[in-house]
Amino acid sequence: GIEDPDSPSTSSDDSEENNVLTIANPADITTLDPQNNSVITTSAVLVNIYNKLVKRDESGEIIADLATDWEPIDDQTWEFNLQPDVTFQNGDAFTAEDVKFSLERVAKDDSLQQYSTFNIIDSVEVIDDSTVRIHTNEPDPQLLSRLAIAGASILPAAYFEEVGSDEFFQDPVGTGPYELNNWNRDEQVELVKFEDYFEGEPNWDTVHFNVVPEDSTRVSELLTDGTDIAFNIPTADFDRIDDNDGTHVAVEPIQRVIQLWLSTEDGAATADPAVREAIDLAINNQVIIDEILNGAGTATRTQISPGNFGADESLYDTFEYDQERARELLAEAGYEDGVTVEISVNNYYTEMAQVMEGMLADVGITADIELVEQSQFAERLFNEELREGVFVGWGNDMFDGSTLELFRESNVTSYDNPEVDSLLDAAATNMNEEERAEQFKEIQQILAEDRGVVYLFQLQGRYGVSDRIDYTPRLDELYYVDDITLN
Amino acid sequence: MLNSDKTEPLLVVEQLQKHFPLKKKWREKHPPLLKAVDGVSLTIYRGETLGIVGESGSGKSTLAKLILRLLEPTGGKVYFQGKNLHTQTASEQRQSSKHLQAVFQDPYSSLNPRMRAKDLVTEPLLIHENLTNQERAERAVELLEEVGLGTHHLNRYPHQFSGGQRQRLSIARALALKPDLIICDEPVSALDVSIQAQILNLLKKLQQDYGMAYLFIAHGLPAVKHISDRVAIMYAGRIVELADQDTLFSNPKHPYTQGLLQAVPPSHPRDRKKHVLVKGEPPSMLQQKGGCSFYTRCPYGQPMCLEKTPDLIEDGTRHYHACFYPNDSNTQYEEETL
Amino acid sequence: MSYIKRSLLQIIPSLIILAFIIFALVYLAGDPVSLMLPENATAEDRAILAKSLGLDQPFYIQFFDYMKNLITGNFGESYLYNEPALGLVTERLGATLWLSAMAMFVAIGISIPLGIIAALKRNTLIDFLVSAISIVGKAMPNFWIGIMLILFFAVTFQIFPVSGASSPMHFVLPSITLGVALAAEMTRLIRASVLEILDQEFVQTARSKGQLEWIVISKHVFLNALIPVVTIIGLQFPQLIGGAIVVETVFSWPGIGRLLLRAMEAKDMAVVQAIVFVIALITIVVNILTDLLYRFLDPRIKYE
Amino acid sequence: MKKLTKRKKANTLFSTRFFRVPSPLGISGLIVFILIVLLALAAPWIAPHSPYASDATQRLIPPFWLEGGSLEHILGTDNIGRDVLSRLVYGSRISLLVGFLSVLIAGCIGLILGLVSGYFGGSWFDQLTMRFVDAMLAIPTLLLVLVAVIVLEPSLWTLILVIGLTSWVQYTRLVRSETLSLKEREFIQSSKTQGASHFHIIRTHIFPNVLSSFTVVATIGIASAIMTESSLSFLGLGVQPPDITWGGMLNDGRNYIATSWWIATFPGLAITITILAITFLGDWLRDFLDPRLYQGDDTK
Amino acid sequence: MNQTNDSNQEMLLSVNDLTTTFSAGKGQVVTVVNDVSFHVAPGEVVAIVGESGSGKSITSLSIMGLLKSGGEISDGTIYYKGEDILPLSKKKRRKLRGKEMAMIFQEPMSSLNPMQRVSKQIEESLALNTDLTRKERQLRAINLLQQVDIPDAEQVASRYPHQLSGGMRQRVMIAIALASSPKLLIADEPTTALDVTIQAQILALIKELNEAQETGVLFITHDLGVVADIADRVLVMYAGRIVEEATVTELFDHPKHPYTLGLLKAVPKLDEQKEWLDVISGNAPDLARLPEGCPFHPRCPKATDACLKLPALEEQRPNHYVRCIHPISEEANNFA
Ligand SMILES: Nc1ncnc2c1ncn2[C@@H]1O[C@H](COP(=O)(O)OP(=O)(O)OP(=O)(O)O)[C@@H](O)[C@H]1O
Ligand SMILES: Nc1ncnc2c1ncn2[C@@H]1O[C@H](COP(=O)(O)OP(=O)(O)OP(=O)(O)O)[C@@H](O)[C@H]1O
Ligand SMILES: [Mg+2]
Ligand SMILES: [Mg+2]
Ligand code: NI
Repeated sequence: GIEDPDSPSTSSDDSEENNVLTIANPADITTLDPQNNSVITTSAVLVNIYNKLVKRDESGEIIADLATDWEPIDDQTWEFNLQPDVTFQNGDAFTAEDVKFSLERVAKDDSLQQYSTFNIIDSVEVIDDSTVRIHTNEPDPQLLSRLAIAGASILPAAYFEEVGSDEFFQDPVGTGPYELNNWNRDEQVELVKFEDYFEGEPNWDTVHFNVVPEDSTRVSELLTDGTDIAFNIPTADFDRIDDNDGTHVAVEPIQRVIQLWLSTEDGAATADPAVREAIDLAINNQVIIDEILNGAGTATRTQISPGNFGADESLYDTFEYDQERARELLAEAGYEDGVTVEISVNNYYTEMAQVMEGMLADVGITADIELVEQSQFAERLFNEELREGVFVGWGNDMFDGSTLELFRESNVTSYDNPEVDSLLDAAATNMNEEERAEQFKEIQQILAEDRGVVYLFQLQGRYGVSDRIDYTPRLDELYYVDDITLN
Repeated sequence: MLNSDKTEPLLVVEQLQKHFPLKKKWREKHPPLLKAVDGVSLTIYRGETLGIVGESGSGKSTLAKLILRLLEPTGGKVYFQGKNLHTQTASEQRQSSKHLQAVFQDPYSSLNPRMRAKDLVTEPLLIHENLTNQERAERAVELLEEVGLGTHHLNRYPHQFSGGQRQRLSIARALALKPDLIICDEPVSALDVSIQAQILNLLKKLQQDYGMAYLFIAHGLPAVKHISDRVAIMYAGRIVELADQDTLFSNPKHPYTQGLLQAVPPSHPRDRKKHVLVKGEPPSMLQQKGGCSFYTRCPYGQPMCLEKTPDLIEDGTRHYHACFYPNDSNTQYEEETL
Repeated sequence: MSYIKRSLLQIIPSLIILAFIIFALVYLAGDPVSLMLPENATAEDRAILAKSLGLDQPFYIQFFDYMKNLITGNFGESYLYNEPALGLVTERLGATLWLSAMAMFVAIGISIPLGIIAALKRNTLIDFLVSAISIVGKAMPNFWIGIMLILFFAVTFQIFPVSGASSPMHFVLPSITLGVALAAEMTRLIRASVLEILDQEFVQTARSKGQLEWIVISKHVFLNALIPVVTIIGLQFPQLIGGAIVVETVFSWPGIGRLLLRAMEAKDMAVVQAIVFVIALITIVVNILTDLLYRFLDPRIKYE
Repeated sequence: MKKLTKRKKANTLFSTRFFRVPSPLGISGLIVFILIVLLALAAPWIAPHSPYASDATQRLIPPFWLEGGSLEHILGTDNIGRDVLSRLVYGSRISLLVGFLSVLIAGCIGLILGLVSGYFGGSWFDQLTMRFVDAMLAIPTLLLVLVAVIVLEPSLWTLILVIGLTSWVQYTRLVRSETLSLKEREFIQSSKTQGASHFHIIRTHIFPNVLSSFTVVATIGIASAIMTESSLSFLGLGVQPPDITWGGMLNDGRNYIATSWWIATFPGLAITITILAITFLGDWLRDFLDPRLYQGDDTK
Repeated sequence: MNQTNDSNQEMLLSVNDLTTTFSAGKGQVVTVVNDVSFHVAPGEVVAIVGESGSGKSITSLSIMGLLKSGGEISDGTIYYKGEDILPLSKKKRRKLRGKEMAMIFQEPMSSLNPMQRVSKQIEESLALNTDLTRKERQLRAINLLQQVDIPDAEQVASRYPHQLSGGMRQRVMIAIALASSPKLLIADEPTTALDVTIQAQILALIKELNEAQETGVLFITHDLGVVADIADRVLVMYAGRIVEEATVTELFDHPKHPYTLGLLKAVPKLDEQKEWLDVISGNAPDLARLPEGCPFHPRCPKATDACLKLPALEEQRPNHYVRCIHPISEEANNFA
């Protein structure tokens, strides 16, 4: 049942095609290979084609997917029982061999972007057709988290090896509820339902992921019923969308925390802790949330928000703001005439950064802002070509405190604290969950005190949604299309 | 007249040729040549006026440009004051250009529209002589007066002058360096009848005062006859007849000259005659395969004319013509009974 | 035929210069190696890749190799898409060309009547209005026009779809957006051209035959005035494609403009050069075509 | 004669040429343009607020005549609470700077190349220049600018340089073709016959005569540089904050067109008006520079 | 010479007090043709001479109804075959063109449509002014070309104008005019751009047309030689006004207006040799700033204060009208 690739804007008027879901995204997917991808908007689409052993539900809990149940055998070995009677979209049966093949592919092939996440897996052992054991190189408390991300997608071993990587990803095959029908680059990804999906027939006949780069155009599409979901809508349009008949705004927290990294290297003004503290105190997080984000954010003093392993909730939903104190601190540090801090900003967050700039100016800190094109931001970040301050939104797809490894010495930030390093080392292989959580909390406290990074707020995902569907955005920003239903 | 003898050669043109290669067509080995000037020889003596008449496109302007070195000749030589103009060094060229000036046809395009009259007429001085501004201003006044313009014209732009006045400016400018020869390429063709006479008189007067020679190119026979000592008739890139003014007009030898003379409209209705016509169109400069180029229009054409190109020969009285069958009696063209 | 041959010969040096400009830009863009390798690659890896790409060679040798590749149609691999760059470009070229063609139609459709009317009503209020409108049309950034058109015609009145490229209706707004600036330019041109023709005596000749005025305009004036316009179409073509880069973003049009932006963001220079080169080639072809059309239309040239 | 000298005195630049060139549009263009330039020069004294000072609590305030607006922010505030009027005033500075400097660069290159290659038409230099021009003409200017900006990193000076270095082609073409036809004019021929040097001819005869059409194209060049900058801003590659350009402002406001129209509309209007003024000014300048339209006394 | 309405009846064309103005911007109006009256009888060749800018072309365009925008007939009447044609509707005026009156222009280069073959341009005129079928028109077009002495007419018919020489183009123009067999032919300097030998051919053609078909010809030129060659009657225009009118021999024998005399004397002649040409000093006036009174007085050797009043056009000899209060006396007229 492949219908004609009609215009997305007229599709919802047509009763026969009511069973088409259209989602407008700002960018196209970059690849169909879930293991060679680190872009979340791509994963958001691919999760509908492929399954993993486990996945997360809306609240972030790990639940079964292709695995029915699992248990640790020892510190470095986990055993998984697999769903029987699962078939790939090409008709091949899903077996333990496929698991072995897929996980070992991503764990061994260092040209894949997900390699560094999975190379901790030493090998996958096929016990029988529906049982596998995963051996890791060292104790890995995060293994389940790893297996829940798109990089752990299961590919059909036999078919893949038969046709080779290039041809496979021309017309990929997974076990997911939808199969790829068509990918018109920069225009549309079209998925159609996979009738033999092991969890039952999927909801939608067809799903369109349309690429609409211009924000206002995306909103316009939503308002004219051209799309059911418009991702990343400008906060200014909240009222328009809510006021419009048949559309509403859905905002839900996502894993992204806006933060300001401040260099602690010698020579930088921000090497002085007082300056860093002054910066933190000068920023009124709530004003940015209320004004720029239209309320779609939560002030925080930590990266690890609730729902993530190791979250220190005392640092969440709070912020410090005290202009007087900030000025005092600066004066004490010898900057009564003001201080200039050079900050690189991902231009995606220009507005927020400019507001912050104004707030800093109020206490006598001149923020010299350099806007960096989104795509170059990452490159320059890794090449350490950014300024002493870095204004960045950082995500956490592992839902784990381990994301704090960012502040380990020799990582991209210049923050260097041996205490943090040793805590991170300990947490990395600590299989005792409670103890590990405590370790993370301690790190968060240290960071909040040290302010090597000034956390601002956790973002919320902003979706314009058609009233004809029932859709609740997810913490991980993925679209599990089959969970979306018609009203 | 001031210049008594007019026998000292000033400009000698020998077998001058200018062939313009045209755009080559597909599969043609050589581009077709347009022989704008095809073997012209003539001499201009000091102080005399040599008139050149010919149909449009017969190569008059090309000849002038060759002499002025605005074009490089394909062949032949031009000697000015005894020196070959086209083999001179740059400084020699500058030197001879002082003595060789020009007045062009179009009074509207021959003056830079953005220069004032005083700068226009003294530009040659700027190029050749180191004068102070004061001196140049003085010379400008003198020059304007010379051509009958007043000091109040000094600061005007060309567009503020009428056609005749512009031509006066051109003449003043040519005069600035007291040249020996002025090439006048149709200097009055674009002017109103009542103005033409003013300019012709001016040219003549200046010649009497300064004794320079003119090469006077024109369309109209009467004007050429009026101003010239000797007249050359050009047809299709060649000189077909050259003689003293009165000889040529009273006793034309070449049938083209004769036709031309008869085509000139009468000066009084009483002289109206039956229309006698040189039939046919002016020649295409391309179709010169040899033979007389006038053959197509000539009432006396003989087989001989097709085979050979007649040379310009002298008949002993400094009357040159290029025709195998010159006609002494001013024979009538076949009468068109219209 | 000789004309085509001549113009083809003439474009060769231009193409070489073009290749040089593009190559120099890419050369300046810097080392692609760091983009192509994973973050943790060693210096040795880099050197090996650089060598395999010929990047250790001096500039002129690299340029020479580059030219050799170009001649064989090899524009390199896109590291972003892992595909030959040329293929990526040709895949999307159609969408952009269609859009440009429609925009050209819009421009012609607007500018010919306006230009002629303005010329015929020279120095009247109508003439003034046409001039004013056409300058305003030129002075408005096209993304602005695009967003406004969407708000009016797609959102408020819902006459045309907002964005995308899947049906003929989808062409309307983007082609208008893209065509407006060109229309403005062409209106002025056509007006001038018609005025010039109107001043020529053959128009009076036609009138003196007792010909109807509208036939005089349509038969004698229009065709003659069209000739300079044809050449303008060729000259304006690259600017149209330049405008498409912006318009495609506003209207989510899946053309090379979008590809270009993607490729530039990612510094995928193979794709960028392929795009520049393909556009340049098309421009050259369009120019030759308009020139031929010009020759076809104008008997003065055809028979030379 | 007395009468004449008297008249002469009245013939100062202003009393004659300036007002006799009959072009109300041109004059209004000139006046608007002068106003804009004055605005740019006097920005610090005119702007009611600092153009950079943002206050998120004061964002999206509409212009004073709308509900919720106040005279404090006559044209309202933008998306991060900056005063639109002040930014508009300051924005004129960089927009004009981009326009002028890039045209200066392009114009100089174009003028020199055009004069030389036109004057020595057909020479190898001319051939080479024209092939270069052909090559440049085949690439859309915006594309070339984009690529160059990406390569060189966007900044005000890169932008000016890049627009300048990519747009000289049109000047070259224009100047060359004018030179080619001027060269055949009789006054040049006559200067040549006087033994004038190439330099003399180019300087005193050709240059002044190409200047007026050059000026027209140059004014259009200023306009299109401003447009190019705004297109680049739209693509996020324009002049970077904190520098303020109209294009950048337009871009800031593009998500607010439906909700807070004033953020984008005023800079949009500013661009449109400036370009209109410049275009009219260009037409007028051409006339102004042309002595032929200077109707002095009729000759007697 | 103001004709009564009766004489308007007999004449082919009669122009009375024609005044044509052009707006020169800013509400300024320039009078380009001023109070011009004359007539053309069937079979008559009337020449208008005068300097460039004296209003010759505008007079003829006023008659044809082809004035460009900005030009306006502000006064006067034009009778064609006894009918006042100025009040006629545009449509009726148009119908007069071609069939009744045709026009040939000065510039043979630009008076033919460069985009159309010669035959089509002749056929257009035939289609508009005759009832011939398409086939007949094609034949007739070739026939017309033969009539104007174009050799190889069939072949020339299929050429484009740029492939013809100036003389041939002018002949094509005459063929176009002939196509509608007009009763009145207006020729505006038809030979100015041509060589003398070609000029003679064209003049012969026009004369033939005039004689053979009784066509009235209004012939505009500034060349007195051409006038002497072809005209029956001559109008001398100066600064938009007629300053003298007479038959051609009368005019040449007894020029009355100092300007006419000046013109006749200023032209060099083949059959006379003199050291200096007689000149009219000064330049033609600018129509926008005409001198007071007689427009010629600043250039006139005989001017007196009386000339500050505009003289009327008076009949000073039989059928010889002059606009001058100091006409040339018989004795002074030593012009041979
Ligand atoms: N640069 C050129 N290239 C090609 N042909 C040329 C060039 N200059 C002149 N000709 C041709 O040479 C021939 C002679 O031209 P020239 O201007 O000398 O004629 P002319 O006698 O001065 O005519 P006119 O009376 O019209 O001024 C013409 O056929 C003309 O087309
Ligand atoms: N469209 C116009 N607008 C304003 N003035 C005009 C216009 N057309 C002609 N004139 C003026 O009318 C006057 C007479 O022009 P006209 O063309 O009749 O002169 P002419 O006697 O035919 O001259 P020529 O011999 O040069 O053809 C001129 O001074 C001219 O400037
Ligand atoms: Mg000539
Ligand atoms: Mg005329
Ligand atoms: Ni061919």
